[in-house]
Amino acid sequence: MKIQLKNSIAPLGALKKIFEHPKTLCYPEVKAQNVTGYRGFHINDLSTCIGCANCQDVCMNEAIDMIAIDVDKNPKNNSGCIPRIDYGRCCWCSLCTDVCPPDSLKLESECIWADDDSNRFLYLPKDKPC
Amino acid sequence: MQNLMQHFEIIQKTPTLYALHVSIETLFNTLHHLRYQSDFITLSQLTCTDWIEEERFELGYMLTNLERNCNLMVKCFIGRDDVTVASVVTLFPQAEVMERELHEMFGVGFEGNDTLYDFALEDWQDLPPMRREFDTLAYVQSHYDFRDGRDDNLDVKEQIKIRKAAAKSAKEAQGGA
Amino acid sequence: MERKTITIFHGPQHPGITGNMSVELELTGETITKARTHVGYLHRGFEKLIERRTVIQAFTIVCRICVPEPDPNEANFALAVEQLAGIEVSEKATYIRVMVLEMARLAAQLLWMAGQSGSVGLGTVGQWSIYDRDLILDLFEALTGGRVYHMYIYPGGVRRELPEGFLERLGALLDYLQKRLVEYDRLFFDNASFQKRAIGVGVVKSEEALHLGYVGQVLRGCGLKRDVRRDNPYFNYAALEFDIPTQSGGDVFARALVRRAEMRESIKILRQVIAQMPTEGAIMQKLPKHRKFTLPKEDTYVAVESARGEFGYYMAGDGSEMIRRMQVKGPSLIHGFTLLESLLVGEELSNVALIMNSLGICPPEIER
Amino acid sequence: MEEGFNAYRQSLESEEQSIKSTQSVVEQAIAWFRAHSMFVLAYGTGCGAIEMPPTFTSRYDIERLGVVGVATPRQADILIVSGYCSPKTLKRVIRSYEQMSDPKYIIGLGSCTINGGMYWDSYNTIKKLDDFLPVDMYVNGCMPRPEALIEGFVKLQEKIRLNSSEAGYIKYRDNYAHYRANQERLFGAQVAPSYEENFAGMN
Amino acid sequence: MVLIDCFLMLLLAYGFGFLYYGLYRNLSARVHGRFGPSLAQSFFDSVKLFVKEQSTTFGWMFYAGPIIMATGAVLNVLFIPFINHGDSLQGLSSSANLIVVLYLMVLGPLGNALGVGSNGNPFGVMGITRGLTRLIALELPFYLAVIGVMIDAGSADFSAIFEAQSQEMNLLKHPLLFMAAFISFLGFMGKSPFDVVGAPQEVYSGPATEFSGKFFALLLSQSAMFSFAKLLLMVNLFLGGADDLGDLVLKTFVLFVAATFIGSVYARFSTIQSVEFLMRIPTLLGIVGLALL
Repeated sequence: MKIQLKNSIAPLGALKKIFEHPKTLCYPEVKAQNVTGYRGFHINDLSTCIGCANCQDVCMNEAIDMIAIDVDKNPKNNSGCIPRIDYGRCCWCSLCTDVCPPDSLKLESECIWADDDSNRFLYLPKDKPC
Repeated sequence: MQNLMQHFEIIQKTPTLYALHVSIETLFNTLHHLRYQSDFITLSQLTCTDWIEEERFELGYMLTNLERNCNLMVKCFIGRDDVTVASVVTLFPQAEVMERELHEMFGVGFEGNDTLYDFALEDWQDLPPMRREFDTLAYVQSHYDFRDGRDDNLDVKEQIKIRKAAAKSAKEAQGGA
Repeated sequence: MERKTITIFHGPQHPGITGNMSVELELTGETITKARTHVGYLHRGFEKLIERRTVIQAFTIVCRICVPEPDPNEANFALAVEQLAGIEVSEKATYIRVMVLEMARLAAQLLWMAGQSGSVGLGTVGQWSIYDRDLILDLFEALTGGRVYHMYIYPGGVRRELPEGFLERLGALLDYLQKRLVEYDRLFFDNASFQKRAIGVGVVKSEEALHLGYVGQVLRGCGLKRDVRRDNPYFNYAALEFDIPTQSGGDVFARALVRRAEMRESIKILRQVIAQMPTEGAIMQKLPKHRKFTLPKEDTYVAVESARGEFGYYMAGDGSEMIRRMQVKGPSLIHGFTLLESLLVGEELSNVALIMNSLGICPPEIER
Repeated sequence: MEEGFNAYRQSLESEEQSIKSTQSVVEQAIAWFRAHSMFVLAYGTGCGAIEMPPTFTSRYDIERLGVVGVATPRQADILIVSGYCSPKTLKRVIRSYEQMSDPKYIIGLGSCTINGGMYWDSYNTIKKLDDFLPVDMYVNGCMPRPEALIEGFVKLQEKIRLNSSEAGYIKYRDNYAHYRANQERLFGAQVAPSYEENFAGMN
Repeated sequence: MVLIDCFLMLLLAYGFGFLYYGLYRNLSARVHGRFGPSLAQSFFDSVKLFVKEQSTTFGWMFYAGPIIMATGAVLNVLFIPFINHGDSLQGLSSSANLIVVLYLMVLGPLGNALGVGSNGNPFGVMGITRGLTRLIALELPFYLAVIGVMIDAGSADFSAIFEAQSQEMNLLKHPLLFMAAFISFLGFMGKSPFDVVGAPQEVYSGPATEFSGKFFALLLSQSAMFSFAKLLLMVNLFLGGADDLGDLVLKTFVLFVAATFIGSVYARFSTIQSVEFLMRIPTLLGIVGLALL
């Protein structure tokens, strides 16, 4: 295959890019835009959570612990437990939200978390109605 | 294909997938025949399934034809312990690495393949990991640590029972009063 | 005169290597006399993990098998489970699956372009193409909720309905990409300096290519028209119109040209999908006994065409909720060992990264 | 515990004043320079490698913050361990880390570095990275988005700027026996030779 | 007086060197479609590297390398006049000529070879071999062009070269010679397509692979100063030198931008390819240019 002379000059055409304004997302200055439906952190509507531990069962990462709560927010919650997620295990597959009978467990689009203490990553879902 | 069907007991699984069971003695000759006398000239996968209840492994040679539109599984049952199968490296050079992998993962020996050194694992001391009797969770628990702080995990069924009992006794206490 | 050889490890921590693997090279001067591939840095034992999980649990883990393009794995897994359990998938779900696969293919080709151009020091192309890949990932984010790992193609269908206005967004992106591809041609594929580097390097002989089990662009780069989408159609590729581009050179440049043409074909397929997408219809056929779904004692082999070649799964059920055995055959297994080890002999050290990128070797699918 | 995100920032702010008062101007200036020039050795140990290109290229362009990738560990300040580590990889990661010169930091990317992630029952991945190496910043996610990775860098930048005494490399130097013991337990006889010379001539 | 002059020149070279390095990063970032780091980023980097702790040692020969290189760069800056007339910013150029400068330009790579050779890293050695191979190929066309300039001026003194260009600069008088010199100048600057020495995808950072901390900072600083010296040399030889400081900035900047842009759109040649290319095209240009004199 012969290399053409034209092809040694043509790449310089790419330089017109310098006249374009960069479309970079400058993250720390400009916050990330929330995407509806993004699989981020968990939220749990405590007023409808029935503490059935379906989420715990389906999670293949064994990331979900059912822990006791002090104040009952839902009278139908027979066990008095709510899920807590270990974010050192979770893979955000959202199987737990798929099997949730009252649809109380959901994922929100917030997803950014950096921390220097590895023991803080046990996450109690925020009580947010959905 | 028709021609092959006459020679061997080939089962059609799907329109493009055929299977053939052979014994360990005829395995190499069958593959040799298929490689040189038929269209199936490519070995695209070498599989091994552990049927621990039946105490045998099932080796599967996935052959693909020249047109790449038809697959033939040549399967063969072998024993689980200290088995050596004739290597097919002379027929299919790409089998070298596949056999190396199976040797490491299942402990199947391949005679005639002298590259059966480490594939993915380094200094592995335990059982070959893909065998069914190798319990990965037990291995993990004995070799690695999980992070602490998850002891407050409760069994929901227990909790329901406890709460029911508590509610009942509370009711009784109320009724009693 | 005997020349002194030195042995070096190219990788695993090396900018010129495609992922976490290494190649042991014996060098005389800068010429390679022997090459040996080492993998295992990424071994996680997927096949073992899958044996411990039920079908729907295993579904979330398979996409991790190949990081640059997870979707062919999901498609394979879904195909295999559907074939074993005899589940029919609705037309709409099939179309969405094809769309996802083609988008993933485009994204993977753009990622490949970054690697290939980076291997010859043309960083500008990589900067551009990763940006454009990100635009595709944005669409994935809206559709599936995940950026890289989509976990979307589910046995029985797909997990979510198309969001409002998604097809329009996709159409607009395709228009944009079509314009960009011209610029990539000028800066990368037609660039004389890239051609000088790539032509005649890493030549695969076409007569042995089929027998040795090479797949994808390696085959098509040496003039053999093989593509699972045509030879063994899955989903509804049989009904879609597209060409299989081929080149006759067999070298790095030929494979690059094949990929360049494939990107255009992907765009063509996506346009057809947008036009033909059914508006009505269910997207998911519920698995029987959803969480306690069992597979019959059967086995099967399915394959899809990933952006780097045939990606096959062997799956055997045993009548329980778990999968007895699932074995993955990625395109990189043969390319990374038999092919790479033979291609590198006689090449210069500077061509290692070039050849590895052009074969598209992805270690996580070699060792799982 | 619920507000895990803010806990970090609050603890940092309270620390900031007390630390600042004890440091000289020169020390603060040096810390500032260190925070604004971070050379990264991006070791693609796992899935995380796939979100590195977008972070380093034009979409997210982390070079704005002074973060640059370098090819060799000798010149690097920050090691990104991007995801799960098999023992085979970990050996190389430790070697790379020990070749870096102080001050050096580690960013652990993804859930797998925290508690095993989805490979928690895999026989060939380690579960807690901080048993073997001191991790300065964890970035959560599977995969963490590029924004999350940048967030990790920003927080690490704050940490470096404060010249905190809890930096990982100091921990590693002081508790070397602990880390070494863990490494030996995992690798057995195959453990890499100790890199004693790294610490020779220091205190 | 000369001392102050020299000091000023070094300061200018250091400042401009880092400014241009920052500009290089910014401009190539713009070609990539992103913002890039701040202009002073390279300066931050070098300060940070200077205060890093040193962890490894390979004997004194290893450290001698960067020091020899830095000496070469400093002397180069001092022997090339910044301004084409008058007494200020002339440094030691009156007591040296073009031949000394050209000789000193080779000193750096040789010093580097000494240092890298002693650390035993195969990639470093490979990088240095590549560097020296390339250097030989680079020098042929560059010397051809320089000989042309010297013949034209009738002397190897900078003052004579400036004198000969007072009417029309060499760029216009001998465009072929300029082309030959410019292509090898790209190679001297380590720009694509001639950047085989430190190709990260092939040999890590090449010669710099084992250097860390202070010595890497020294390498960075000297390469920044050396780049500025090369720019100056090109300006003096072909653009008629600078009339004043503003002119200096303008001319070096134009050359620098041209080199940066060309570097960002071409792929890297392999060692043999770049030697072949340099031996062919620029050398031919140089010979034809000489014949036309």
